[in-house]
Amino acid sequence: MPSFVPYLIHTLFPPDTRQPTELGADFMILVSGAGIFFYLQHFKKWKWLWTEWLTTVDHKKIAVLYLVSAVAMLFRGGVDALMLRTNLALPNIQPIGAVEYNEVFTTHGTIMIFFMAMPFIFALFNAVVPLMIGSRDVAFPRLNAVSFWLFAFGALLLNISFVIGGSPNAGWTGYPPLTEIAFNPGPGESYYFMSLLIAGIGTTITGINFLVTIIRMRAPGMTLMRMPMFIWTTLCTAALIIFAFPPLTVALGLSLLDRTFGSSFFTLAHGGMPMMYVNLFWLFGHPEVYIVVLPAFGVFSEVVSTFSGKRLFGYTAMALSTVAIMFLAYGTWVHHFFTMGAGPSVNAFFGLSTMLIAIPTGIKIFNWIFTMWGGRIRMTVAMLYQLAFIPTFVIGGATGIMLAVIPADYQFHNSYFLVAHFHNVLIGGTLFGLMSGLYYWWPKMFGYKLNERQGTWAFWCFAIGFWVTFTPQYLLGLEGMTRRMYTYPLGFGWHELNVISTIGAFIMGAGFLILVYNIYYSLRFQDKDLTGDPWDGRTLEWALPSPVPEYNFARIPVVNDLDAFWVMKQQGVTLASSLRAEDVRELELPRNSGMPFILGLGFFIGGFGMVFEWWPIAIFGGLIVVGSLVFSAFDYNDRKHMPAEVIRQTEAGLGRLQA
Amino acid sequence: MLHRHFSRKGRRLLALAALGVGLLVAGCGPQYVVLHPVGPVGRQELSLMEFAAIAMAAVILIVFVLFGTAVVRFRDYKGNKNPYRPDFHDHRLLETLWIIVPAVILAIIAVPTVKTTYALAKLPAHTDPVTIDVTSLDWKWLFQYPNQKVATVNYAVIPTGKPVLFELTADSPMNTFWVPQLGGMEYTMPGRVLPLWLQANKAGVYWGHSGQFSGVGFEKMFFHVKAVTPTAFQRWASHTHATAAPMTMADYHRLLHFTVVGKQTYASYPKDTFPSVTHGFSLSGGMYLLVRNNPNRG
Amino acid sequence: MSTPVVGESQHQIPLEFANEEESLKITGFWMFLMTDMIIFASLFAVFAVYRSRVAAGPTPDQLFHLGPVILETLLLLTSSFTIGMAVYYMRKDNLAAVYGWFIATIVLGAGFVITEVHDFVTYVHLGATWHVSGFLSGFFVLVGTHGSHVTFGIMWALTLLFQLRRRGLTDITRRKLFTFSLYWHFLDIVWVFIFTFVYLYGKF
Amino acid sequence: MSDSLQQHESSEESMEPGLEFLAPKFESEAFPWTQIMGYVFSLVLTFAALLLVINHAMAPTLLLAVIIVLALGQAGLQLGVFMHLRESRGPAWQLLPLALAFFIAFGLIGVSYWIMLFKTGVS
Ligand code: HEA
Ligand code: HEA
Ligand code: CUA
Ligand SMILES: [Cu+2]
Repeated sequence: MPSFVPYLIHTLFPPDTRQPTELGADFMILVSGAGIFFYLQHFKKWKWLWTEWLTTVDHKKIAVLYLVSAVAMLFRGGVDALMLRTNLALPNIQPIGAVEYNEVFTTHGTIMIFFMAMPFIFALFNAVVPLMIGSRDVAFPRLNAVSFWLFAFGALLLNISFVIGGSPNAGWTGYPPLTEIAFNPGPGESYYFMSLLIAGIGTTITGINFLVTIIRMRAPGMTLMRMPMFIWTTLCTAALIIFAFPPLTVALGLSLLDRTFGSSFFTLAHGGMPMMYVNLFWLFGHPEVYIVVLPAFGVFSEVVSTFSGKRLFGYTAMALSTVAIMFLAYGTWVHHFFTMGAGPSVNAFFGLSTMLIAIPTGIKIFNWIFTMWGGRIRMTVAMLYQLAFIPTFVIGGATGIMLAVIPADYQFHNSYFLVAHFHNVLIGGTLFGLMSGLYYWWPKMFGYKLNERQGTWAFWCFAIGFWVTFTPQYLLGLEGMTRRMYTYPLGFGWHELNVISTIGAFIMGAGFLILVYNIYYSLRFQDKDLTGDPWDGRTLEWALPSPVPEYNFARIPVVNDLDAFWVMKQQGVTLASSLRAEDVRELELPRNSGMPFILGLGFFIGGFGMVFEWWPIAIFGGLIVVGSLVFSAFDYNDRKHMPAEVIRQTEAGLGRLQA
Repeated sequence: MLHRHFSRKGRRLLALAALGVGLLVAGCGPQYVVLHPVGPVGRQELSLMEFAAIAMAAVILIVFVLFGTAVVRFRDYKGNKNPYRPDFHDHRLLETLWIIVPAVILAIIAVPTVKTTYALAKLPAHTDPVTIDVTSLDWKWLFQYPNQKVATVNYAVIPTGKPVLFELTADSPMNTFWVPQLGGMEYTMPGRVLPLWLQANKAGVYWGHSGQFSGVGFEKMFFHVKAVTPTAFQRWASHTHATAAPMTMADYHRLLHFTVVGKQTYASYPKDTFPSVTHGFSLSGGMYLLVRNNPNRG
Repeated sequence: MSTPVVGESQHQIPLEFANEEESLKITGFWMFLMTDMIIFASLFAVFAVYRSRVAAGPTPDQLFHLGPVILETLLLLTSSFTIGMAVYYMRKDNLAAVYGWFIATIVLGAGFVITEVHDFVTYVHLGATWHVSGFLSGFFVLVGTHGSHVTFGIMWALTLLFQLRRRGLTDITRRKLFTFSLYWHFLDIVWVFIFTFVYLYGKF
Repeated sequence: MSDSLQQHESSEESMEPGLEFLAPKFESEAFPWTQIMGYVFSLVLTFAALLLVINHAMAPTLLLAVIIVLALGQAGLQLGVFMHLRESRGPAWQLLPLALAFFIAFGLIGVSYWIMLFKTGVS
């Protein structure tokens, strides 16, 4: 079909994707894809891949899947960031041109928020939430897998846009009318909307899943006020997700309708109103930034009390302030568009509501400090991140308050001051929190610690690199440099600070490389942790062996106090020392299923068809989706039995069964 | 006495850092445009900024002192004599304190914030402002003077010492209109006219830029605002009206193309190119004819 | 399989709640309904803002005819009642009655969808497509989203009917019927707001 | 007999102080009176709104308020009568999120509308 082929090539690989960087990316993808393929083929691992990973519904394995994707996406987003910084290092140098730069900052923001931070958070949720509350799994194990595959295929869809068809290029916020078909022909923005829609559905399901898990499946005796702080933050994050993602879904969906089916929501003509998109986006977007920071707060609360050897200071206030942040998060979204002329009353209202958030956040900051007060601080890598977090986040929060000062925001809006603010909280808050959690829970997930010395090096690179990168950006904002410029002329005095900032970015990059090496090195050389409790932990997950057996708890523990495991250790009755053979009963566990994977694939194919408006493919994907749903409606065989004997043997093998 | 050492080194570092920041900010050159406003709007915004910055510095200081002390005193090393108090995990007074103090600080910031917000929303009384209609186009700025009848592209002339009312709209994706030395920005949005008043008290040329990304030519959306004395302004307007070429509808349509252009001056302009209340909000641009030669892609 | 609930309330707990896992799914379904509620709220917000942005198209008053809308409302309210009856009889273990009321629900729902589609087709024939104005975009998407929820519900109900026939009233099918009824009543609530805020308010 | 995912039995033991209002309530009746009355009331509420509007019974703003109140009544009716709002195994946890959802839903509609009114100051 010769006439068909050029069309395909032109659509899938339009001229602007034939640039050196993108061809390089193509090449790398091909090489690594082929590498993976041959590895699997050579070692006959296909079956292993399918039964152990692609069909798994075990929350601990799903956690690993999330973690791997998140680190990969951190790499992708980080490489994007380095490209941005390279372009901006000096005035009027353009290693990449405007077209590509726009694609790069768009994917950088989108990937970092949706495909790095979110899955990283879900990795931690999945890895420890059921363990911490003393439960055998999440409420809906199969839906949990569905969430992951929707996320994964959504991420894949966005990532292939770089090499097939063209990337989105209107910022992570995707404001219309710039995203309308009139200004943005080609598949890029459709990729953005489609992939976020798909991943967003998965995220919403995750929110529901963890909300129900936490409110319904806590171990006996674990009342609300005995929940570890990480559970509190997970609970509030889940609630935030449930109420924040729907507006995003609507905003994305309506944009897609505008682009593909000619409706008139955000168009220039026909009574369309772009600002409504902005409104809906930030109705989601502001809660979103707390969605990514609350779990980090949770991690820090666990880490600080563990490594200070003290109970969390002001537990009740900590729990209530989390809830307060959750509530307030819904009421501040307009601060992202103070400059859209909604009038002084609207602005004043939202300025004040924004400032209010400082109070519960401050409560947390002070409680962390006073948790350390009178403790004995062990300087592990997880704790180092915590220590770097407090000053960094306070400064980021303080500049946030300056942005909330409405007339000041008229000057700060969309300048590099803003860029510096949000990296300050996103890196100093979220990323540091995730790193802390990574080092803290790694032994629980994999059974060995990450090397602490290398971890410390990576930490210093991240921390120092961070300050070198983003302090100058505050000043750049005061010099009037606006964001999303692919280059800038000489003569504004912007170049000095930009050079410094770029250097800092590369220091962070070095930190990332050390981190990757650290993971590789630790996998090969670190000793196994046999205790299951390498940090002298306080919460229930440390009561289990590492890695945790499939059924988590041979017998569900009874909780009598906050820091349940700590109390048990004090009283000398741990799970390990008290399990008798007759306590072990047969269990029912969720059975693996290929449905989630197929469903995700269906969404992916359908989404791809939508992006290129190839309707047969879109319909085909839709049919796969419907088919998997119908299949699971009729599938009553979703559990499996695990005989008591198997569990006894496992526990005995771990030395945890009394003779 | 490990912690002594640490804190002395820390103090020295702190001093160095403070010096660095101080040099950058206090001795800041003219490139710090936000810090060098030339009109009342920018000045009010700056003074609020400074006020908030001072308050925030206080907050940061408090946190840093507490934090530094905790870290220095309670690290886990052999021979640490500071008391280990694992049951110190509640303190009613302290916890009330760190609700009240931030609340007070916030209240102190909030009051002038709200006041200034309302103040900036109103034109100063007893002044007749010069009105300039601003339309952001891909990727250029069109300035139209409804009273002087002239139009310019990518630069505007304003009188000093008088408030200028900019009426902002867009016949393109959104941008923001920002002249840092005059004051803060506001969006230009299709289908909506937003007012923004600014004033220059000193003659001079001030650069402006768009703050909202709007496609590949966005970086080129610099423009200049030239503030001259009111008489010079009048002279400029009438001179332009008399000598420059008029803008035709065809000219306007050419401006709508996705291009970057230099400065332009017109003696007059077709009405209907700026949405007026009587005309509803429809520009006569006809954007949709221009889809094909869009350079946003490749 | 189902774990008994301790204490006094055991005999009162309907079977769909009696199984811990099935009851988790009911809680989960409530949470899902909340997300859906926010979706509809967002669409209502869009509609509220776009109501007057009619561009060159018709205004709500010119467009709407209340006749078909009243019919739709009657059908949906009645179907909400019938599914309530189905759940009532489910708790009485009366499978035949469940069938009857459940099938009635499906039929009424189908009637609703048909009327609505017919109504939409009329509008489109008048030239009132969603391309014409922000108002029409908001209208079609808000009402259409509800309509497609109902359509989806009908398909779901059909699969459920099939399961009921194969398995009778087990704890799982009961739970499924119960969640379906929640879904259906929820759509009824949304419709009442559409009826009020879109159609009735359109006639002011 | 085997354990399910979750071993512990719940309901009243996990009712924490202050959360008693979440205690579940199950309904059962010999004849479906509640359902029938619910149906009748839902019709009444709907047609009341309809008649008010057709007859332009009051000033527009007031009328809008009244019909929205009627719709809210209808929502309460459906939730209470048909949706077995308070039923649950263990505490009726859906109540809190539901209240939050209503709050957010109406808040977002109302506030979005307020924002888009553009009461911009400069005149
Ligand atoms: C993790 C993410 C995160 C977090 C936690 C925050 C936290 C805050 N943010 Fe930030 N923000 C972003 C991510 C985040 N932000 C992003 C991504 C954007 C831009 C998006 C884009 O446009 O692309 C943004 C943009 C943004 C804006 C819009 C600016 C503009 O576009 O013009 C504003 C304005 O008000 C703002 C304010 C705040 C405030 C007040 C907080 C507060 O929550 C901070 C509270 C914390 C403290 C204040 C410090 C600790 C408190 C104490 C020690 C107590 C004492 C303190 C006082 C008395 C003040 N943020
Ligand atoms: C969690 C979120 C997150 C994180 C972690 C980061 C991390 C970083 N960001 Fe990002 N950023 C955003 C979220 C985030 N960002 C968002 C939301 C935007 C707005 C986008 C928009 O405008 O729409 C943004 C925008 C943004 C801009 C503004 C672009 C513009 O407006 O023109 C800049 C510029 O300096 C920047 C820089 C950086 C840097 C240097 C890092 C560093 O921390 C990165 C560190 C690097 C790595 C971790 C990996 C390094 C990789 C290697 C070492 C591999 C090297 C190998 C090869 C090169 C083959 N970011
Ligand atoms: Cu010069 Cu400040
Ligand atoms: Cu925000």
